[in-house]
Amino acid sequence: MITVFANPDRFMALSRYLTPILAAAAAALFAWGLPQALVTSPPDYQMGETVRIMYVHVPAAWWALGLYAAMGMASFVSLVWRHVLADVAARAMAPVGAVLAALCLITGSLWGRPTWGTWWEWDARLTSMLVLFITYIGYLALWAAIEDAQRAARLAAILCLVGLINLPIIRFSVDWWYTLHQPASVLRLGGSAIDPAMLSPLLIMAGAFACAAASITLLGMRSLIHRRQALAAELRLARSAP
Amino acid sequence: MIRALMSVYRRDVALAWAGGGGAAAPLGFYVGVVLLLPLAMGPERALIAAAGPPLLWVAGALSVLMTLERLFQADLEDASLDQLLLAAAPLELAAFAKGAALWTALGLPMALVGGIASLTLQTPPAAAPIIALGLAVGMAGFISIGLLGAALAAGVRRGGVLIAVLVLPFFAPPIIFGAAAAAAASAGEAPFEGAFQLLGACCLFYAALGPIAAAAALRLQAD
Amino acid sequence: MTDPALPGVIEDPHTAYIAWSYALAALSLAGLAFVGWWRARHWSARAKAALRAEAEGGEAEEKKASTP
Amino acid sequence: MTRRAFKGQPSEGLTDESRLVDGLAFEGLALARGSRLLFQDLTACYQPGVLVELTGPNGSGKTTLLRAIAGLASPAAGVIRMGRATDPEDRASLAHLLGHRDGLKGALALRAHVRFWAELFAGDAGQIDDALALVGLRGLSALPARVLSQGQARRLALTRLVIAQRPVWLLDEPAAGLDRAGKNLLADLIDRQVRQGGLVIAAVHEPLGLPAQSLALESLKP
Repeated sequence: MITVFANPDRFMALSRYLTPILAAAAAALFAWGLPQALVTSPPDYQMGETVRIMYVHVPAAWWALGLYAAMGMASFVSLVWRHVLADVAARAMAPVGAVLAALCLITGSLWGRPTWGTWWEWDARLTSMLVLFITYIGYLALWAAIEDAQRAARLAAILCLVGLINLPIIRFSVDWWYTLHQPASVLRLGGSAIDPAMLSPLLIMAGAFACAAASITLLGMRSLIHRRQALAAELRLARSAP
Repeated sequence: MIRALMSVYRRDVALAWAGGGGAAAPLGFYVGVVLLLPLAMGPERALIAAAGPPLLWVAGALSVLMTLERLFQADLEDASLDQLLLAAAPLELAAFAKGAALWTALGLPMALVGGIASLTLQTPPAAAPIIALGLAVGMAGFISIGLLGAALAAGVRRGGVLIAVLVLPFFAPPIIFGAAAAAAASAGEAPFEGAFQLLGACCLFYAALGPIAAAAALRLQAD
Repeated sequence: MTDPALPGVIEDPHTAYIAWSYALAALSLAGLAFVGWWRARHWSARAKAALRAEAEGGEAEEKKASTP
Repeated sequence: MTRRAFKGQPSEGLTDESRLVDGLAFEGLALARGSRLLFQDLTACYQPGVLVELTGPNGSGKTTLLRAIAGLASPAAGVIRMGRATDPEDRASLAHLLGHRDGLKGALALRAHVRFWAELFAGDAGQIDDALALVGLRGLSALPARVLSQGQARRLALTRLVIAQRPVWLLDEPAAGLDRAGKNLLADLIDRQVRQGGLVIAAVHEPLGLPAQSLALESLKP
C-alpha cells in the first residue's frame, strides 16, 4: 500500500476523490449515529442522561490516541525509508489529534461536573490524556521552531517515536499514581460494563469521527504538498530572476 | 574508545564548573524554589511536611530543565559537534558521556542540596539521605531524557522553553515515582521498596533511550 | 430537579452539559475542516500561480534564446 | 618561524592499517542543500598520497561536499567510498574535518584542547607540547582559548590534524586567517601528510602552492 502512495502526484490524484468521499461518509455516519446517541439509546441507571456525553468523549479519546499511534508509524516510515509522504502525513495528523485530545479533556470535564460535582477530576485516564495533549503541543512546537522543513520533519519523527515508546510507561505510571492516591471510591467515567444498546451508537460515532479525522488529515496533506511545491517554485523563480 | 569518552566527560565537567561560578546558579535556583513553598503556604508544619518531598522533586525537575539548553547548542554553534561525530567513539556514547558529566557537575550537587533542604521541610532527619539518593537517581533520569530535548532544540534560538515543553511529558513517570518514594521515606517506610524501585527502572530505561535518540537527532542537526 | 452543587442552574442541568459537549465536538470538527479547506485552497492557488509564472518565464527565455 | 622538521613525529607516521588501500572514490554523487540541488553525477577517484584542490564559487557546495565525504552530510544520490569504507560512521573515523569555525571552547585552556583532541581521536597524548610548539602556541598553552586571535585560533585548530594521525584530511579554506608563517606551516603539514600516503582535500579560493589535482565544482552545474 505504501508504494501506491509513493509519489506525491499519484497521492494528490487519489486524495482529490478520497477526501470528499470520506467527508460524505462521516456526515452519513453522524446522521445515523446522532439520533441514537441523543435520543434512542437508554440513559445510564446511575448517571442518567449525562452518559450521552460518552458518545463524543470516548471516540475523541480513542482517536486522539489512535492518531498519535498512526503518527508514530508515519514517523518510523519517514526515518527508515525517508518517505516524503510519511513526513507530510505525520505533520497533517498532529493538529487533528491535538484538537481531539482537547475535545476529550473538555467533554470529560463537562461529563465530570454533574457526575462528580467538580469541573476537573484527576481521574487516571483524564490525566493520561492531559499528558498526551502536552505531547501533541510539544510535537507541533518543534515543527514550528525549526525553519528547514526536511530537518524539522526528521527531528519531529524522532520525538514522536520516543513519545510513542513512552506512552505505555506514562499510562502505567499514571494508573499506579491514581491507585496510590485512590480517593474515596469514585464512580469511574463510563467504567461500568457498556450496555449493548449503548454500544452501537458508540461504534457508529467512533466511525464518524474516524472518517472525519481521515478526511481532514488528507486535506491537510494536500495543502502541505501544495505548500512545498509553491515555496520551491517561488524559490526557483527568485533565484532565476535576472 | 573509553579514553575518548572519558575525555568528553572530563571536558564537560570542567566546562560546567568553569562557566562563572559553575553550579551556583542552578543550585541557587533550586533552593530558591524550595524556599517559595513555606512563603506561599505559611509556616504550618503539617502542611509543609505533606507538600515538602514532592516539591523537592518538582523544583529539581525545573532546575535540570534550566541547564539543558546549553548542553548541545554550544557544541552546534562552535562546530565542536563535528568533532564528536568524527571521534573514535560512537555518538550515542559521547551523548551519554555528556549527560554523565552534567549529572556529576550539577545533578549530584542538586540531589545533595535537596537532601539538606528536606530537613527544612519538616521531614524526619533519618529520611534525608534516602531522599537525596532518590533525587540523585531522578536527576539521572531527567538529564537522560533531557538529552533528547536538548538535541532536538539545539538549532533553535532560545530553545530553553521549547526543550521544557518537549521533555515535560517524559518527566511524568520519574516525578510520580520519585515524589512517592520521597513521601514514603519521610513517612518512615522501608527505604528501597516499591516506588524507589520503579523510579530506578524508569531512570535506567531513560538512560538507555535518551542518548540513542539524542545521537540520532544530533546527526540530523549536523547534516 | 436542580443540582445541589450548582444552585440556581436551569431546571435540568444535564441537558446543558450534553448540549455543550456536542456543540464543542461539532465546532472542533467543523473548525478543523474549515481551516484545512481554506489552507488547501490558498496553497493550491499559490502553487498554481508560481508554477504558471515559472512556465511563462521558461517560454520567455526560449523566445529570447531562439530569436537571433 | 623557521621551517624545522616536526621533532618527535612518530617515526612510522601513518600506521599501516590506517593507510588507505585504494583512495577516495565518488560514484554518481549528487548533493543538495535543503531542497536545492548543488550538483549531480560527480564520478571521480583519487589515489592516496595526493592533494586535491576543491574550487568553485560561493554556495557551489564545497563545504557540503567536504562534510559529505566526512559522513556528516548525507548525499542526495550516489556513493562515497573511502578505502573500503562506504558507511558514514566508518568514513568519519578515517577523516579529520577542519571547517570555517574552529570548534574551540573559550573557557578551556589551549593544552586542555590538544589533550582533549588527542584522546578524542585516539592520538598520542605524549605529543601535546610538541604539537603546540609546532604551531607556535607553546607559550600560551595555559591560557583559555578565548584570548586567541583568529589566526592563532586557526593554528590551534591545526594541531587537531597533527596530534592524531588520520589518512584523510578535509580542509575548508584552511588558509583563511593565517599569516605568511601560518601559510608556510600549513603547506608543510599538507606536504608531509601527502608524502606519507595520506589524502588531503582542501576547499580553496587561491592555490596552496603545492602540486595538486583540482576538482572544480562549477563545471558540474545541475
